Formats: sequence, structure tokens, C-alpha cells
Amino acid sequence: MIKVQSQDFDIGAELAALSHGDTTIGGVTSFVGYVRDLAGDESVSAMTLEHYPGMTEKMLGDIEARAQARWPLAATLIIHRYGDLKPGDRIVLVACASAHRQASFEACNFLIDWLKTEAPFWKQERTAAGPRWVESRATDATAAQRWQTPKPAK
Amino acid sequence: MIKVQSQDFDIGAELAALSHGDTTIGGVTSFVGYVRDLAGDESVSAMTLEHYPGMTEKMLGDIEARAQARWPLAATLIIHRYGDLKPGDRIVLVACASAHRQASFEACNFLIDWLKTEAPFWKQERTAAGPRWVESRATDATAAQRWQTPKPAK
Amino acid sequence: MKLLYFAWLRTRTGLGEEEIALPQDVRTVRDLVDWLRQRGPGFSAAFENMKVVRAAVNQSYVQLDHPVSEGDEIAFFPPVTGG
Amino acid sequence: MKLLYFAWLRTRTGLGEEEIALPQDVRTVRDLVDWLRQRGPGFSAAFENMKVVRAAVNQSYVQLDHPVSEGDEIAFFPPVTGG
Repeated sequence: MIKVQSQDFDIGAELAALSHGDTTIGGVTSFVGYVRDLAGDESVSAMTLEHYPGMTEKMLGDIEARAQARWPLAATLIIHRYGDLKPGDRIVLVACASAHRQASFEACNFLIDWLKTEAPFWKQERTAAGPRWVESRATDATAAQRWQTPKPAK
Repeated sequence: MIKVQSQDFDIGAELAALSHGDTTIGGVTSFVGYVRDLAGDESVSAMTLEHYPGMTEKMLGDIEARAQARWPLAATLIIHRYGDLKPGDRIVLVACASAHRQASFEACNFLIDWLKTEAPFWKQERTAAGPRWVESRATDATAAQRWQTPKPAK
Repeated sequence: MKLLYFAWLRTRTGLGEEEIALPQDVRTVRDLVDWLRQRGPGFSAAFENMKVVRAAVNQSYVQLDHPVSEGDEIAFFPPVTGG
Repeated sequence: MKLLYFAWLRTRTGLGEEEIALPQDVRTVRDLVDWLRQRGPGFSAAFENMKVVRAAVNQSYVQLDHPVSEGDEIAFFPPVTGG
């Protein structure tokens, strides 16, 4: 399931809904991303997340479908916020439920890595020097590329 | 932080407490383990988790310290339940907060893998054929052993 | 066709989106970028370095040699930084 | 010394825990296991196959050649199955 929203989310309620009623699920791995107060060595007071409505949902849906094709997953969830956020705020939740622990770990890691390189979101941070657009990190591209070699969980 | 308890836990509240007030945290990876209704091809109606009070806390604390020494973690949490559980119930929560996404993923995966091979818990499942002690799985030992070669996150 | 600009491409062009008629002799995304550059300093600054600009046609990532046609939704934006 | 038995070792021995005096000539966990086996069919069944029995002395995993002494807390249990 894909949710793109400006409001915050309730992790406990979202994970409970994800696994509710499916007793074949052995584990749920989730990742929650937060706004940090530091970018490089500059202090960040707030940020705005801009996105491309329509394409965002399409890309997240594509990435989710790829994970579901690759690992045995009972359910997946991606929630990504947009709009004004401040340090400590939740930005993103990715969760994967599976009968198998390792599949849920790998799929969750895959989803967040690809989301970071494909989902059309842009962060603008507010620092003492004024607002600035965050530059993409080469390490994110590298993290995503390691999934290019098919190597599904046992 | 280590919690060994019979009562259920609130994932949202636990994760909120874990990261609360620390705006250097960029991500929290968590794993929740659930009671499955199937063991092999037998239906499981309930289970009892027995543990070794004292040693459980000691081993979980040791494993947590190892993870904190190996990855840059802002906070870690392990909650493990014991007592009577039924399919769909939460058994365990492992969560790792870090400035760095990949560190939180690897540390969380490491913790659950080691917990499964070192923490003194034993599952007794109730099936149509009567109660039976769950046998340890070779795949769990293999999963834990892959962390023997030091290879921390970049 | 509909053109969309995000993040600093929006700031530099001064536009979030616009409707234009397919310009003459524009067959590909690259042709379109060349045409846009000639519209003024904001546009030439936005499309100065195509190594840091991504393009999507109808909400799918494309290369610069991808064809464009009337009715397409074409978006330009920097490498993404969500998550 | 305090002896603890968990899971099916508890079921087979019929005991969760007990206090015993260190038996004569028992120097290691292996000596203790040999001594326990002679206590009756439940104990010999519990310690029949040491490949599926783990031992801990004072709440740390040990090998069978680990020394034991008066005052130790010694636990026997199957490979763990938590998580």
C-alpha cells in the first residue's frame, strides 16, 4: 500500500493494520526516516519536502511491485510525507511483512534504497545561511545499485 | 534498552520513546516477530515461551553491547516476551536508531539473528498432536554466523 | 503539451508548470531543452548542466533522446532527495 | 550448587531447579553430566545426546570441559528457539 500525505502517521496503528488477521506472518521489518537537525556541518531549522503528485505514487507503486515480485511478502506499506517538516519529524515509513525474517529485512532495505533514488521528492532545508536544495548523495545511488544483481533471500 | 516481559508492547510508543528528543537520528529500523499459526505443516493453536530469567537479560545486554560497539547507533531497544501466546501475537521487538540508514538496518538484522541463537528462550507449541518443543533451525545458526566476519556499514 | 518544473528548476525558471504548443522541429526531450534554453536567462540557467537534470515523460524517467509529442506531460527536476 | 533445567530437559528430569552439594570427583560440566545420568531414567534420557544440550555456568555459555565448583549456578537446556 502506498500513502503520500502531508500529515504525520502512527507507526503502531499502521503496522497493526499491516499484519492484522494474517497469522502466516512471522516478521515485519520497518524503517522510519526522520528529519535530522544537521546537514553536513550546518544546522537545519526546518525543511520543505516538494514532490511530483502523480509520478510519486506511480514510482512508489512500481518499486513496491518489484519488491513483491522478488521476495515472498505478505504485505508492504510505504508512507511518504511532503510539505513543511522540522527536525525530529517522521518523513517516511517503509514496512514489509513476511513469513520469513530475512525476506522482510531485505525487501524493506531494498524499498528504502530505491525510494531514495527514484521517488520524485526534493528536500529544501532552511539553515542560518538561508534555504537551500539538498543535493543527492552518491552513496544513495550506490546503495540502490547493489540490488541490481538478483540475489533474493533464501 | 532491554525489556523481558510477559505483557504485550505498543510499537508506536516504544519507537517514539527510542528516538524522542534526539534530532541527530536519521532512521530507525525495527523488526517485530509474530507467532505464526503454522509450524512446518502442522497447525499451531497456541504457544508458551519459556526463558531463563537472569541469563536472558545478560545475553540480550551482551548482544546489544556488541551491536553498539560495531555500528554508530544513537539508541537500541530489545523487547522479548515470555509466557502464553497465540498466533498473531507479537513476540519480539528489536529497534536500532542511527544517523545512518544502513547502520540501523545492519545492526537490527544482527541483533535479531544473534538473539535467535543466543537468547535463552524456548518455544513450546500446542498442535492437534499435543504440545511439542520447537527445534532450533540450522538456518538461524547460519544467519548469525554471517556476522562473524567483521564488515560494518560504511 | 504540459511542462512541469520542480525544486531549483522551478525556482530558476520561475514556473511550476505551463502549457505550451509543441514547438516546431522539437522531436526529443533534448530538442525541447534546447528550445527552452533560448527563452531567457532563467531557463538557460535552469538547463545549464543537464548532468544534474532528470526528465520524465508522462511520469516515467526518460533519456534525453526520448521522443516528445503534443499531449505529453514532460517534467524536469534535479536528482531526487526524498526518503 | 544450583542446577537449572529448561524446556524438555525440565520435562524429562521432572525438575525445574534443585540445590545439590558438589558431588565427589566432579570437576567439569562433563563430570557433572555423567553424575546426573546415573540418577535415573529421566536424567539419563535428558542427557542422552549432548549434541542437543547446551550448558551455562553462572549464566554464560560454556563447553563441557568447563570447571564447576560449589556455589555455581549451572543450567542445562536445548538449543534456543526464541525471537
